[in-house]
Amino acid sequence: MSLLLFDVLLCGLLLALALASVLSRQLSHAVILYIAFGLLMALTWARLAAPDLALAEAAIGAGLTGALCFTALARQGKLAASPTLSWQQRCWPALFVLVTLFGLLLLVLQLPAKPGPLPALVMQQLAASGVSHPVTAVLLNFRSWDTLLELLVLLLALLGTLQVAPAPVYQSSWVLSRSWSQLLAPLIIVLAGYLLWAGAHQPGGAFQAGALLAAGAVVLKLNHQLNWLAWRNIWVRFFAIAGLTVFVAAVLTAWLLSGALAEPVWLRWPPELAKYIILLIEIFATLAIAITLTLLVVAEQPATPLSLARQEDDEAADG
Amino acid sequence: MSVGGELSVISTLLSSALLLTGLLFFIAGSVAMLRFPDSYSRLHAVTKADSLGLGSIIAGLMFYCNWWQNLLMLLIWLLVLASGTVSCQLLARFCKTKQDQA
Amino acid sequence: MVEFSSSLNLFLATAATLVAIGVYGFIVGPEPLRRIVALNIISAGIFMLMVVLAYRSAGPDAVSTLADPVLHALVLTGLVVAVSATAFALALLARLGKTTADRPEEPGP
Amino acid sequence: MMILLLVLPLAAALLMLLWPRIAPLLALFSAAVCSFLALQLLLQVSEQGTRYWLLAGWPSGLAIAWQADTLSCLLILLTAVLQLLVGFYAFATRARDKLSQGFWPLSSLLQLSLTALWLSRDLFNLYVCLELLALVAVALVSLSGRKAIKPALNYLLLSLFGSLCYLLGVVLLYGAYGRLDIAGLVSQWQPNLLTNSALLLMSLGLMLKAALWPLHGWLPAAHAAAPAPVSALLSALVVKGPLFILCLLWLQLASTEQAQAMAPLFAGAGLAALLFGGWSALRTPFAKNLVAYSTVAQLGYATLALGLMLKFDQPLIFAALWLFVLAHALAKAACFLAIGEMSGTLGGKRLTTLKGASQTMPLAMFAFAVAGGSLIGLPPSGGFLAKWALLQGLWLQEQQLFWPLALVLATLLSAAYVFRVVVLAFDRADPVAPDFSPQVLPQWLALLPALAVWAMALFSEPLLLLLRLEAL
Repeated sequence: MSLLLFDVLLCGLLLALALASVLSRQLSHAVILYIAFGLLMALTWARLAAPDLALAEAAIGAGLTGALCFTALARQGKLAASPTLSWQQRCWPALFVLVTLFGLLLLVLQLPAKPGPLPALVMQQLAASGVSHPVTAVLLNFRSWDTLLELLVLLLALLGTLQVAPAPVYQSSWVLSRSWSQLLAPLIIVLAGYLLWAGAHQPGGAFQAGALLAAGAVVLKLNHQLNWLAWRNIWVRFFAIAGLTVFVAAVLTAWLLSGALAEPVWLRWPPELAKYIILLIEIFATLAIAITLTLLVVAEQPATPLSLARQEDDEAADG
Repeated sequence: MSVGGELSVISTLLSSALLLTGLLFFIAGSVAMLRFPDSYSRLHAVTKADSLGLGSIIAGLMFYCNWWQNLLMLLIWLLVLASGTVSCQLLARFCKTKQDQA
Repeated sequence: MVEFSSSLNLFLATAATLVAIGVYGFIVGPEPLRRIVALNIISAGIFMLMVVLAYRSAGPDAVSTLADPVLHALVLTGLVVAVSATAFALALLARLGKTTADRPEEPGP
Repeated sequence: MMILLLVLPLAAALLMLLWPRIAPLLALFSAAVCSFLALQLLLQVSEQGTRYWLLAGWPSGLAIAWQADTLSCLLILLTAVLQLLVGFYAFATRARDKLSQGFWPLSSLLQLSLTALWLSRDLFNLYVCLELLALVAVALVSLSGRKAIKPALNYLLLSLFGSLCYLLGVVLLYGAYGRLDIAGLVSQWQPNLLTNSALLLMSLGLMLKAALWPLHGWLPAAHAAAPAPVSALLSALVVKGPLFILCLLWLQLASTEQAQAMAPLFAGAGLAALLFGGWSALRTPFAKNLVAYSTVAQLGYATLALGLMLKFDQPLIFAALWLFVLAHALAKAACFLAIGEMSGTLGGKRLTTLKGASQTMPLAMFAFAVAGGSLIGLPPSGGFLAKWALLQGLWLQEQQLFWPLALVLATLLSAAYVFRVVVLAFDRADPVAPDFSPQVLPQWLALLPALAVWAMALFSEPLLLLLRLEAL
């Protein structure tokens, strides 16, 4: 009974925060409420037996998205109140959404309760996958093609951001916050290493570790540390794509190794090597994710030729 | 962590009292955050009340956990304390500079 | 068992309502930043639906048997995709804000 | 071979990020090799039949499923060849158009994401491919600087909303059947409220992303704001990705009753797109917007064909659908390149800039006119081939007078907007500066796809045979 009470409270809070975030008059309130919403989501994942997601959500969903939204707010300059909408502008969408909601409720409540065939299949094949944590097995072995594409999505977001992002608004750094961020750095590295290592047999893995590292790097960078961490540095670029490179290299190597078979299978890790391959990919993916996420949050104007046209455009505007 | 059944009556009472105190501080801090007039007093309310609230909640939870978990919780509390202090100072400085500029 | 299923229905309904709230925010807006937040709320609703489905497949004693790992992996992928898209959208938005802020200073054509 | 088609563009893109200096070379090289490989694959598949893969060799359901049928192979080939052509164009005009270096890795990634999409037969993997495609497309649009930011943001937000609708549908299906591969879902498919709604949700998202009427609002602004090579890629290829998934859903997953029920909606939306898109193209004062609205109209043909296919279940109409897509891709690439070349050289975005273009830039104008001929459907172009297949398919059904009449009306409209440009171009040219010397190579490159679309008529028999082999 107490658990049910907890659930009701959690769901009520989630809904209230989401609604308040959508309806709030000031944009800054909307963002703050959304960050609180993200933290509660992480709690919800933990409640729903999804610790992997709770870790990822806390780091990515609440932390980084929040930082991103705040950066966007800061860039927008003065915090003006939102334009007020007439009741017609609010009523008709609300009516439409209520109808949609009714339909959705009808749908989700009649989803069958029986589990699909896949969880059993995962458990059955888990031994051959090279890792003992099923989520990692799905991510990096059973459906590794999804993961490769996902790393690509991340890289693409970075490429797009570097193209368009204006120069960041830096506040001057302050001794206390700088030394505190330096103090935190080793702790974060240790924790990220632990998460990465744990991913093979328990919740954790490349994304969580990468996101954590990124959070630490963002704090350091906001305090004018880690000046080498910029896209114009070729080593940074190298490590930003290292996850994908190692992934592709592993795929090709595994494919060549299995060449003895009549029909080589793509993305198939040799069972005896699977463990090491997955670990290797995860290490480099962690680095790549950390660098990419950091650069996404504190995107600086690159001095590389990546966006020559843009800079000329800006100069033309200035002149 | 469901070893609560083995606790003595006094421990249960003590831990409940601590938990309730912590909750009270949290609620007070949140209400102050919403009601107080300017940034400084809000900062003051939030950081102090929340640090104390978290501390007593952790103290209340310590009755239920083993030493390793207790150590971790203490560490978490310390981290929250320190980062709360730093960010409070940062925000206050920011407010001050803005005020001076205006 | 009754408690389990009523909890589940509660979470399912919450997920659906979150999607609806997000859709409302996306339609009504009016600022782009709020639309982006609304999109994130929709995706949170969908992910929640997935996680509840995963939890349900594990049955009432979810502590002993594991929830559907495939769905969890899909949600992880979805989370990363969502944060990437959000970051890009926010970068575009920041650029847009800068462009509109610059405009008054430009000499009119 | 299959693997190289994916690994090559990816590796090329990664190398380009490290060494931006050699980017154009790498992009062109990978596109060229991929074109060759895609041709090999098409020949192999058309001889030996469709190939299936379960990635990494895991049992079906657990693994991501791939399928290379003749249609997929044809689309892969189209993607690679257009990529190569547009790459050459971008290389030839890079000095004048100040095209950012960012174009090269993005174009390679575009090729990769499209190839992955044509192959995939797994609903969630298709979602990831869609997101990848959307991000590449938006990043490409935003290459042209400040004027493109607003359309790009709008495009991204709507596209994300579309993806989320699609994802919700996928989740509902997973909740109902517990699997994601299309083949597995087909075997358990039951028409009920749940599958109906899932299909509708997914279709809504895909229609938004494919800019099918009435969800096309974002397309003209985004496509017109992009640099010319990017517009060509977007119009020719990117909007076809969601359309392909839409066809997969309705032709493979949906049961006959569901398909029958949906048919009039698609056919109606297609017709409305044809009329509305044609009319808007006739009214807009900007050259690139005209071509973009024409994309909306031409997508109407594909939607109409999809609707009619669902209604009559006639293989010829299926062939017509994809002939439309192929012909439109080639013709539209030529149109955008030609228009981009003309407005780049003559300097101006308005349609009136093109006045007298037949004398100042005859080659580019010829390319536009030839491609326009295919858009109208003049024989013996690819557009004509598609329309003829559609009419033939309709002929085989009795009592169908309405649709042929509608097609005639749409053809008249498209003829009107193409001739609007051509008439302007044959007006007397304003005197040009004495040092006026348009580049010749880019104009030839614009002409190439236009000629290819007319050459489709030469290969009409094998093309029809390839596309009729299997209804997906």
